[in-house]
Amino acid sequence: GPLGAEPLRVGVLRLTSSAPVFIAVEEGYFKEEGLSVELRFMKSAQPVAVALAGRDIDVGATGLTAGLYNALAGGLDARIVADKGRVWPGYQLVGLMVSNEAWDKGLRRIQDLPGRRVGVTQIGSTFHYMLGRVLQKHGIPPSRVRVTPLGGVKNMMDAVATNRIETAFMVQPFCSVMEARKMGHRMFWVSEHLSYQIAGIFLSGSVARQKATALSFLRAYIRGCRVYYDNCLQRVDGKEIRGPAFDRVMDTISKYTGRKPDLIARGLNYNDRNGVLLAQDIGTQINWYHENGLLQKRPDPAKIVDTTLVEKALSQLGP
Amino acid sequence: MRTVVEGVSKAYDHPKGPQTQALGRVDFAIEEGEFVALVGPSGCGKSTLLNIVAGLLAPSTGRVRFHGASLNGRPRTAVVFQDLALFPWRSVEGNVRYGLEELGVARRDRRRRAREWLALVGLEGFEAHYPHQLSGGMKQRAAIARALAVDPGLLLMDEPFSALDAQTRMDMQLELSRIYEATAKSVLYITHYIPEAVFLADRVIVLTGRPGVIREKVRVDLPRPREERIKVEPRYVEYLERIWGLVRGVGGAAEGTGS
Amino acid sequence: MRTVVEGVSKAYDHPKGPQTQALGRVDFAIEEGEFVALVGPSGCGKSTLLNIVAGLLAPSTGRVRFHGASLNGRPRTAVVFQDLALFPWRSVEGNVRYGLEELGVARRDRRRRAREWLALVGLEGFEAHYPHQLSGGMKQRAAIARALAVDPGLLLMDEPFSALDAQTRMDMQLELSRIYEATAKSVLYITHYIPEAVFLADRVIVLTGRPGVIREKVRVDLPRPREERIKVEPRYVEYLERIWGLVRGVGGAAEGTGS
Amino acid sequence: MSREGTVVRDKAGFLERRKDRRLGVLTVLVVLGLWEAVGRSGWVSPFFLPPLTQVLLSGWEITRSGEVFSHLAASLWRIGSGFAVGAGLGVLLGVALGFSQKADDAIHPLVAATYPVPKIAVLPLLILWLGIGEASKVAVIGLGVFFPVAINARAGVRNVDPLLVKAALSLGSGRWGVVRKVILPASLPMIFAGLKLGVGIALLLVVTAEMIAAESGVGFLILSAADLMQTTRLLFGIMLLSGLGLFLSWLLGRVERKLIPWRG
Amino acid sequence: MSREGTVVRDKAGFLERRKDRRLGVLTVLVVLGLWEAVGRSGWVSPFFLPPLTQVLLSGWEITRSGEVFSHLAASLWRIGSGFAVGAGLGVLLGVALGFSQKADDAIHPLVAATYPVPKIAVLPLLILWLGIGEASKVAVIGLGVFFPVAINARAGVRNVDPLLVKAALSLGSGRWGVVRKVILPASLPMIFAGLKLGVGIALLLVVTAEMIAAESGVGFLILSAADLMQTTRLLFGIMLLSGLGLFLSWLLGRVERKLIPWRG
Ligand SMILES: Nc1ncnc2c1ncn2[C@@H]1O[C@H](COP(=O)(O)OP(=O)(O)OP(=O)(O)O)[C@@H](O)[C@H]1O
Ligand SMILES: Nc1ncnc2c1ncn2[C@@H]1O[C@H](COP(=O)(O)OP(=O)(O)OP(=O)(O)O)[C@@H](O)[C@H]1O
Ligand SMILES: [Mg+2]
Ligand SMILES: [Mg+2]
Repeated sequence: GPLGAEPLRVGVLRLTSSAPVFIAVEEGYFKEEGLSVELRFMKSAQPVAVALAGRDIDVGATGLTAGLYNALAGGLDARIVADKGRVWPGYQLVGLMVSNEAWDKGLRRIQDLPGRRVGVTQIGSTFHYMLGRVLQKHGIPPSRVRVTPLGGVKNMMDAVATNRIETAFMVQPFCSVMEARKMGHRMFWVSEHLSYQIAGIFLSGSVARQKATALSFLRAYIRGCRVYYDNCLQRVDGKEIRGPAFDRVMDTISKYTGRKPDLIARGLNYNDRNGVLLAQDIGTQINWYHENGLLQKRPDPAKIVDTTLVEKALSQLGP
Repeated sequence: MRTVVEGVSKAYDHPKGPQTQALGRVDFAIEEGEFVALVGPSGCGKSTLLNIVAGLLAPSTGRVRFHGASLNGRPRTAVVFQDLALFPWRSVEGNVRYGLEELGVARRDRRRRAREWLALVGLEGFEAHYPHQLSGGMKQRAAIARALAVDPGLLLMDEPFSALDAQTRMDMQLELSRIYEATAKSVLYITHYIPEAVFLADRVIVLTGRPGVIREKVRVDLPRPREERIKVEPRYVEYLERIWGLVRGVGGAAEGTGS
Repeated sequence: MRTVVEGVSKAYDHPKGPQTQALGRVDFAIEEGEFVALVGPSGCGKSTLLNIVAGLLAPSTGRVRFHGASLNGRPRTAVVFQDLALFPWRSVEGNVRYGLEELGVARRDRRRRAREWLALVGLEGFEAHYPHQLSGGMKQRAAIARALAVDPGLLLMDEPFSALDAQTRMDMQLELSRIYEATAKSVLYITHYIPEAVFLADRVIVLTGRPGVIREKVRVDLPRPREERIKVEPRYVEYLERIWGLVRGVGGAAEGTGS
Repeated sequence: MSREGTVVRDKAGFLERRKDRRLGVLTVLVVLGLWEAVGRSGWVSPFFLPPLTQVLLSGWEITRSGEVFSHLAASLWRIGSGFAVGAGLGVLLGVALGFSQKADDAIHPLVAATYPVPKIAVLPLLILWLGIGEASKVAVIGLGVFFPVAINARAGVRNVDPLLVKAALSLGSGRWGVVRKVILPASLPMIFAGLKLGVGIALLLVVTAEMIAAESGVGFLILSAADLMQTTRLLFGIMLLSGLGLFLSWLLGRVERKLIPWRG
Repeated sequence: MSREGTVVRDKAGFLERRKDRRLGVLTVLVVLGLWEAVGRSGWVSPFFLPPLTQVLLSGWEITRSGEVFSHLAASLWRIGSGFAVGAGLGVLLGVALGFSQKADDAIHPLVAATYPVPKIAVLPLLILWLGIGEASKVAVIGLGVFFPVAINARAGVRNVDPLLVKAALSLGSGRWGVVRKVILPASLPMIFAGLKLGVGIALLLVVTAEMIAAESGVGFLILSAADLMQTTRLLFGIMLLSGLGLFLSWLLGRVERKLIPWRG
């Protein structure tokens, strides 16, 4: 069980979007709450859910994929409680890259996409969702674009750069890297079209029910979010304002992700300052996945989302 | 130990085509301490019969029984196979040691006994060789040493000297004779060389062509110990001629007349 | 075709321990159409020599040369191996056909010729059997048919009749003799059975014990065609005794006196 | 001892093999039954191990809709071509390495070094060379099949009795005749063991191959079900793959018995 | 024909094997040289194929920092234990199936059916049963090694000359003695081919195993390098894996030569 002397096991990916968790560990916020937290690093969203179901972890922090919703609909006992990263206007996290060849042949606008292939990591991944929503906004039926799973971001970059696929999604900083090295062209940033709760924190059912533990965890987590936001995400007139602890935060992220600080700084993703979840977006996601046949059963958002814990934690923390 | 072969026959199945009736019905006994030689034309079922007696092949009809006191610390039968069947992954000495290991002989004794038997068959100096490094006759002698080493109640030998030159063959005959007389074990001995059958055996069983049945059992009343000079005795020559006649009477080479 | 063996010797390496000097230096020739028999004690290097002549083993010293007209449509040599070396995945007929295939004989002829040779060695009815379904003597006869079928310039036979019963052996000797006389091919024939050497050969080469060197070459002046009754002629018996003496003079069975 | 004496029993009887198919069917049924029981027992979450019947039900749905057949066809094509290429080249190289010590000296270290390279890591390179379409998928499967077949063929050839090679040489075979008529048949049992391993690997790798740019196939079915955490579909996909495996190894077994008639 | 006649040449000389290590080193060097050349030529972007020297340089960095050794140690432990378990059970089952037709009838269909189940798909189940720690990783590797070893051992046993079994029986061996003293040595060449395949599979699977929740290991190195788009590190990881493969197959080769001294 997660209570008492036993550590709270947190399944997390080595990504920049997990920065609040890393900060809370490094700055000792969990300790101050009397929590001993053990990070379990996973390679993708799927094993996080598996580990949660197998009671190998108590908290998951990863992307909100169709797989997770399927697991929740299939009886995985967990609650999505907090934000862990959004696609947000003004912040450039994910872009659609076009291969040089396709670009030269005139593939430059979203309206040109029908009939072309778009590389994503996996079926039902967040990339798949973003593509679907962007197309939806432009009134293009999803069936007219060939969604092509490529397994991983490295494959996606390789495929675009070698003209093996017309387009594929890419994350920062590699969108910029590819442009700089003339390995492809960017068609758009997803955040130009979409506000999207891409990742979340979810608690196993038993932790969620042990309110005290859950609140301790969230308080520490929110403090991490605030440090991250205040030092890295502040903007004035669209210009970055770096906080005093910026370098320290970069070092922390670098320590956990293995990426060089200057690369991290080029691809900082947006997290809510208070860890608040875009609750209604969860419903939108579930609907879209369901409509597109990626969710067999529709989980009840009311049962899988719990925003009250964060609200309570916030009221305890103060502004 | 007495061995009784009762109504044994064998037919081999052949996937395409008819069965091969290898051996007709044969009945005979090998008395305790008796040396029985089996002669008969190629393909008449001698090896088949020997395998059945060794318990390595199920007869189509009949059965084989052993009677007599239990054999302490030695196996009921040991076989010198026509195809030798030496273990290619064991040295010559390792092959001879095999049966001793299975009998639970102490490690040191195994080595000593294996070397003794190898010396007896003229293979000293080749203990560490592997079978593929031996000449045909040497392989055969290694296989003989392997069977003799376990000191069985009944020794089954399938043309054991066929690959030996005349001189070595005579030496080995004398050696086998000496061992037999010293240990009084029973022997069933297949040979296609009639002088050898007469020289060694107490009784010679002559089989007909395929399917082999017993044409005649000839008791060889020659004094023991058998020595080389026996071969010039008139009685010996008489036996030779009699058995020659019986074998010839069988008819064409591989063509059995049945029975 | 004339075959010349010049200063050939062979030593085998042994990873642990000293080399085995299998064969000393030997020099001899097999004239066109000559039948040469090779006798000598077990392990004296007969098979080694035969393999060298067949081009299947490199000699340590010396060389083998062939002289004479090219052989149209037939191979220089064919071998009956002491260990037979039948292909287990081919039926008896398939084994005999092998060499004919390699010679490019037409498919229909291959079948006919294979069956003819199998009939000659008394294996009709067993064409479709696989080697493991044959008796020891039958395997040997299949191997003989396989070598004869290719009609080689020089036939190399390593104790080809050792697994045959006396009657079949005599029949096969006569058959071989007949074939030899009809086709006038050269033959190098290893046997440990001296009467057979004398009966078949134009010349008998007697080797000493290991390492084998030539003790004597004996020309056998008996009339051809050789028939069974030759065996009672006094000259035949004289040859027998002379060669017996030469072989015995070698000393102990496997112990070479060197040279 | 009794008057009856001891009757000799056939100690080597077990060497004679009489196949009994019913036993195998029985074990498979028992395993499937256990699965159903565990799935229904509630010991494990149905999210991980839904009962067999539920899996079959979800399978029936996509079978009825015909979807399954397009997946099967796509995968079979990839497996078939990959297997053919990989096994063909594997036998060729394996025999060459087994036969020629020179070739072996030169190439075997390379084979041993490249064999453990994870196929997933090679895919990007293959895509670079062969494009994102079928060719790179077939190539990945071919690569996977290639190694076990080559390694087994090499071992098989090295294991051939040299005496049989000598017999063939003495009967006039050239090197090529020896390879074709002695070495190949003699190493067939080992090559077939390699092919059986290759079939399994091909089926495994179809999942890897269809990780990239596949829009159909059993591997695609399995992967997308795994990504979507649709356990019933996932298990149905695995059952399909197993079924394919059983079918292909049965097929190989038949071919083997045809080609190796000399052992009982 | 000339007066000299035709000198007989040794047709079977190629059967004698004389190993020449230098050739293998040469080929590997040539391949590495080609890699460097292609990497420097600019034909392909260094993002896919950075030149060898660059890869070695990045390797040298993590070697100097000692990081590599912790990765190697972690992977070696997983490979070692997985291999030991899988190979041990594989030999046991393979020999049992090869020996007893009954056992084979009962179990072989199951083996053929479970073999093609993709290991990636089994991982979630293993995690559920064994937890997310080392046990599930070792189990996946063990499973992967198990199959080639079992299949080859089975084929090896079925291939044993029945005459040798008869010889052993006639010399007083029981079933167990036959297995230990005849069937095992006679099928060793085939079992070793299976073990060699197993080594390769273990190395492949360590990447799969370290796909979930690993914090060290060569597979982790490769996968995280791919995530981070660090091609040089990725390739260095693959080279490490290859090196491990070479080392382990060299080791197996030595053991094999120790255990199979009867072939030259
Ligand atoms: N492959 C080999 N490796 C090592 N030694 C060998 C090899 N083959 C034969 N020998 C040795 O060479 C010697 C001669 O062997 P070879 O087979 O030529 O004898 P042989 O005259 O044919 O004897 P036999 O009449 O018993 O068949 C023997 O001492 C044998 O141990
Ligand atoms: N495994 C088998 N399968 C089918 N037929 C067989 C098998 N073994 C032997 N035979 C047949 O049985 C008959 C007798 O064979 P067996 O080996 O007993 O003869 P043999 O008397 O020992 O002959 P030889 O003196 O030639 O060794 C032969 O016709 C042979 O073809
Ligand atoms: Mg016999
Ligand atoms: Mg010899």
